[in-house]
Amino acid sequence: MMNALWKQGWRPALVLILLFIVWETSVSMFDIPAWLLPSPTQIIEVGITDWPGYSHHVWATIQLIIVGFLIGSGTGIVVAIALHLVPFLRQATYPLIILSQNIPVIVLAPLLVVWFGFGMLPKIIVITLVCFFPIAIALLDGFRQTDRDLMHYMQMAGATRQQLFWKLEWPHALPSLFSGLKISATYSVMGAVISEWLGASRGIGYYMTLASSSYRTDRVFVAIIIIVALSLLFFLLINWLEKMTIRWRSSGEGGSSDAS
Amino acid sequence: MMNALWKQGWRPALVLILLFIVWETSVSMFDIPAWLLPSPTQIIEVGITDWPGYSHHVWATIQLIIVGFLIGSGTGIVVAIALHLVPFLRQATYPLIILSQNIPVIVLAPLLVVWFGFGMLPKIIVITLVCFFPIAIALLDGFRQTDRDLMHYMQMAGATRQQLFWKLEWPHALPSLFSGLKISATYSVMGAVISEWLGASRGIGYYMTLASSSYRTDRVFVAIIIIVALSLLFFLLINWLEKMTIRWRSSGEGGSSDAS
Amino acid sequence: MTHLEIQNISKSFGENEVLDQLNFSVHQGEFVSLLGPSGSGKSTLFGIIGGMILPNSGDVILNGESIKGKRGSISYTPQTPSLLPWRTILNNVLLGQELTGKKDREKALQMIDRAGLKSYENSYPHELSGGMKQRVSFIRSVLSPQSLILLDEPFSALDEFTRTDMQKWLLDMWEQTKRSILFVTHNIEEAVFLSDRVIILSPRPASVLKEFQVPFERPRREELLLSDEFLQFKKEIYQEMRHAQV
Amino acid sequence: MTHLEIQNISKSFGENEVLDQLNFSVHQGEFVSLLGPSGSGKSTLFGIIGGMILPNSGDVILNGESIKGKRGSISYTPQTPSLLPWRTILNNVLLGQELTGKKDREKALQMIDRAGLKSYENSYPHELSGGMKQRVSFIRSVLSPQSLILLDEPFSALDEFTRTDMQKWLLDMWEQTKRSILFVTHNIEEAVFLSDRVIILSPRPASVLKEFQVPFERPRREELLLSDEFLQFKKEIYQEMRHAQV
Amino acid sequence: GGNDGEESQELEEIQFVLDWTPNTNHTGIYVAQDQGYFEEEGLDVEIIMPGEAGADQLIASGQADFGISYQEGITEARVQDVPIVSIAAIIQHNTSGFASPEDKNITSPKDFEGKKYGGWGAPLEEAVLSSIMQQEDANVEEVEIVNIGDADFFAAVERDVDFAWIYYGWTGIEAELRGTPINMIYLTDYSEKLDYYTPVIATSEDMIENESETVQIFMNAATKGYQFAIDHPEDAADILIEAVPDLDPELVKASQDWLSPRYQDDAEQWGIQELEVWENYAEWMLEHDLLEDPLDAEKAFTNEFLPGEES
Ligand SMILES: Nc1ncnc2c1ncn2[C@@H]1O[C@H](COP(=O)(O)OP(=O)(O)OP(=O)(O)O)[C@@H](O)[C@H]1O
Ligand SMILES: Nc1ncnc2c1ncn2[C@@H]1O[C@H](COP(=O)(O)OP(=O)(O)OP(=O)(O)O)[C@@H](O)[C@H]1O
Ligand SMILES: O=C([O-])O
Ligand SMILES: [Mg+2]
Ligand SMILES: [Mg+2]
Repeated sequence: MMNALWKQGWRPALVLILLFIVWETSVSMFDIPAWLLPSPTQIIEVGITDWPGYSHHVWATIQLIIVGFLIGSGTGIVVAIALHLVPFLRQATYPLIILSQNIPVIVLAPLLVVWFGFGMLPKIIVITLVCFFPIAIALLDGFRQTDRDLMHYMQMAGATRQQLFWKLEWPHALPSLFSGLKISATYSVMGAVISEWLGASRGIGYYMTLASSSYRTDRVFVAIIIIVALSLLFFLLINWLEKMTIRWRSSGEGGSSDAS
Repeated sequence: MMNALWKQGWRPALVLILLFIVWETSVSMFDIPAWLLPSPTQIIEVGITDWPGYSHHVWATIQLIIVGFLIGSGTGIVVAIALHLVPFLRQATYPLIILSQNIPVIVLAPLLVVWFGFGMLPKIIVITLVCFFPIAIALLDGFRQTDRDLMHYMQMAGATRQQLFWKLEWPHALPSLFSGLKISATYSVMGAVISEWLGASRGIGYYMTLASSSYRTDRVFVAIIIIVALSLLFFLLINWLEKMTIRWRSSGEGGSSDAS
Repeated sequence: MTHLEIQNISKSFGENEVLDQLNFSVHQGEFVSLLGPSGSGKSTLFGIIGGMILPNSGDVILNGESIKGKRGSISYTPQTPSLLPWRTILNNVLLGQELTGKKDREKALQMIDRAGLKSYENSYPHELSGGMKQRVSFIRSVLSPQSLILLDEPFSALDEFTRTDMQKWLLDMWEQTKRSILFVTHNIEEAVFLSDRVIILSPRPASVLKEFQVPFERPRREELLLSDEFLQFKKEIYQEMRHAQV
Repeated sequence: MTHLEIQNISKSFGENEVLDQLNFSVHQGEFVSLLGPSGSGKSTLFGIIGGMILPNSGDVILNGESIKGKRGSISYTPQTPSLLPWRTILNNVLLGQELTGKKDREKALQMIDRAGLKSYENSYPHELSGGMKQRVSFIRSVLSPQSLILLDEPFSALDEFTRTDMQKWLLDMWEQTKRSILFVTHNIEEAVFLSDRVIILSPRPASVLKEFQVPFERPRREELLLSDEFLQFKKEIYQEMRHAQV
Repeated sequence: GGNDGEESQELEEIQFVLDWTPNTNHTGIYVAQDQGYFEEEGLDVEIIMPGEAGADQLIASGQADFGISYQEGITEARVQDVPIVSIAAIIQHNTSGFASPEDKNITSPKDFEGKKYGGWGAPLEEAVLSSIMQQEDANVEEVEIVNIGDADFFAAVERDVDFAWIYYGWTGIEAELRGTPINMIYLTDYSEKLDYYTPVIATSEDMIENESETVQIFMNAATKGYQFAIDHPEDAADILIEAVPDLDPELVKASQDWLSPRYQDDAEQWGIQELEVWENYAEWMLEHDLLEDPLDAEKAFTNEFLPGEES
């Protein structure tokens, strides 16, 4: 496991390190002031010394991400299934789904606050809105692409609508589901940060806003790095889950084309 | 064509009309003040009378959307192809791609403006950032799912890497590409609106911000309705393009299962 | 007693007339083979019986009731194996039972063994050869509980010995359970060896060209294949089909 | 002159030993058939010759050069038709030429016609019957320019008449162009009727059990099938294979 | 106006960033543009709404030449080495304060106790509340502070928030227009140190050092603009409405009417800033742990570009 991580990880690590080096040297070469763009070493230093000051923000955001992503992807899956199984629903509510992706947060914010107050709920709603869409679209398209021959067999063999779905369409759409989950996992982190604009007193988004309003660019960058790290971690987790779930495919690809 | 549009369109239209009716009646029933949530009739009225005042904003945003979406989806496609064809690149730059999705606009905005000024460029960059990701992820997953048997045949028959790609993997991934394009088309509209926060003097996002800051909630909703209508239109366009492109599948599905 | 009755079925895909006033029946517990040129409409007919494809006219009667457009009344081996790629062989074999019956792992494992696929229970379809997949698909339909089995060229990818072995096994099972079988094959010998009756279809648009009652005693032994009566009977069918195709 | 040489090829998938020290060759312009039980490793061998699968040991020599792991040297009819679902029949047939040669629409259309698929040029694969798809896949490989053709059970889904017709056509083409052919079939009659030489493989792990030089004159006529020598020769091969499998 | 094309080509291009959306704080700039004051000075000024970009960094980095900022911001920014300088106070006295719907009965800082304050989560807010509540021996611990993020005043008080921090000249006027009367508690009524300059016109140290001539002529025109707005509130409002037609005209007019007399207020000249005000506020911030280091107040602002002042 550790070994596999290393094998997969050294290349991106290398690229990141290279990126940091370029960044560091250009900051010192072009004499960019820290308030505009701090250097990586400065950021890391602040990140380490300030850790006790912001760690609780990180945990708060992680909680929000997890809850929001679970609810958001759950919603996406349920919506996709419902729309797939009930064609009338699909045709009728497609516009509403697109609509949901186009209500700007500045407009939604006051309404959400008036309706749901300043607690967790409006934040979860924002993350859900951000997360469910890529999953729903990808999953719906996955359902639609179910293999013709397999469908034919299942129907001939008397599969009920439900069996057809659970035994054929659902497993067949799993790769598409994971494709959507990967997009959403990444967005859920951003969604959590944005949702913290809806009034939060904790969380990395809150920390970042404060840092930004007091011109602590170095702290802003600490926040960004944490956000990016969280997304990466989350993405990798989904990737790993995909590998665990869709074993029949990944194991097969090695076997059938083992010539270079 | 008109007929087909009607056949597809009456259900969503019905749902939208129902939604408007519910909205209208609840606004008047619960006596919701117009500054919090105006009624549809109010919005439509303002939308019609103010049209000369904001039409140029709409055109400006449409331009931005089109240019941004083209560049953004182009980037997504190129990135996916490059990462697919060059495995080293894929492994090395995945984190950078996720990173690109997690730089909050409030942080990016000043940097973009500092680097690129107040023109078109930083706006296009924002839309591109928003658009390319779903396309790249969906397309990459599409490439990976290429049919095993077909791959085997093509390789046996001596297809070069390029032929394998253009004659097999690319057409095979087209449904996935369209799945990504649909997600991105929707986001590109939102991306354009957000990008107008980067210092604009035209555009529907600009119009909405002004309306919001002078507490003209009715105009804010006019803006939202325009944004949603644009997204819908754009989504339908992609859907139609998909139908035109992937004829072999859609035409087939009717034929192979013509029992109810 | 009549189990299945095909009544005046016609079907065309667009301009392409495939089935033209097709009429025949299968009795309870009967083994009937269909012979017909490639592209004549055999698989289409199976699709109609299975309720997947609606005919343009005519009706399909099972046990006295119309099953036109109704699914789930038959057990089916499709022409291409159609295994679910994410299921192991064992779980693929159990699929038919999952859909319309009760799972019987023991019996499934026995059958996998009998078909020469021992040690492949936990393999995935892409790890099997063409003939092995076909056998898996065959077992799946034999395990399904329906009393009418449709087999669409189930042994076409097998070598002669495996094929003969599978034929014998099929006959054994059929004699024990007395389910009705409708069998599509391109192999005249196989049709005659297995069936009570052989139905010859004309080229497209297909209608019934001729029916042959197979006169040989059961149980049938391999020796029959070399007997003169058998060869003579085969030849008769061959001539009939050749006549139609030229 | 030796065209293709299989030298000591061994291959296993994990624990599963499939090919064991396989050795044989195909001469320039020779027609060689491979007969072997289902699952013995014939398709795997084709994969190795085509450069798709690397053997654990041994080498593949084409025209004196090793083509182990090298692709594009052969023209191929896979066991499953493997047509691109988004291409029409005509464009599927042209695919082989697109990959390694020059497109010849005229010839492609002629061949589609000759295979009994006239009026299907612009259909999509899912609109074709099983046997029709197989013929399309066959035409595709015959149109490809390579001088060695690998055919993996190309006629298994065809009725006897269409099959005989395709066989004759294949022989005609082969006699005109003198490309080398390696042909996998489960039909002993077909193997003997078509080939210069028949190679019998043992059950898994496969090695060459025996080679038969086919003694019949060319061009071969359908009458040959009914001759005593032919039946005798068939029987010999049959016995040899039966022996190995029991 | 009336310059022909040739002359306008020689105009110096200037970029001016607002703080957020255009409003009556910015009227003088729009007037100067509309009335040709900038052009007379040889300037071609582009007014930019920065959106999320935030004006201060843009000004400090030279991406924009001038812009709108605040004393609070500049104080914190300068302590973080951001080289930005205030060159004119747009409004002499702080017009912000804590507003609440009249029916909440919040008329003095004492009434804050037991109520819910809706803010944006900055430590500054608690300090300010604490400062003015101390005057009446009230305890800030008794106030529940919630972060309402992007929600506006009207939406926030519709829910469970009791009071929030607003600029009377815009949000307060809007409340008047809506006929929803509010109680207003101005910061200046309870603490002198909190009578800071908000908003101000700012530029970068670099501009002052290297392009003082441009700064001077810019300020000449801007001063004329604000003077016009002081003298002719209605005309000035019309100019703003014409320049930004998407604003609500009614609100602009009422706001302009309220604000025009307050630009200069009791000062001897529009725009003037006093060292004491800068020192007081920075001190106050330092006392409340809101600043990491003391501010060098003399460098944070200058009056030298106001017309009539000796340069
Ligand atoms: N979905 C479809 N759309 C259009 N035409 C179809 C479709 N399915 C089958 N056909 C046509 O119907 C005819 C009969 O096809 P069918 O598959 O029933 O033949 P078959 O007798 O099973 O042949 P084979 O022995 O080759 O499998 C063919 O001409 C085929 O092109
Ligand atoms: N990708 C793979 N992974 C694991 N095992 C495989 C794979 N491909 C083939 N095999 C195994 O190799 C053996 C030979 O398979 P192959 O397809 O070559 O047989 P074949 O001779 O072509 O049989 P058939 O006549 O049934 O087509 C089988 O036991 C099969 O399970
Ligand atoms: O709303 C934003 O995407 O920042
Ligand atoms: Mg068929
Ligand atoms: Mg094989």
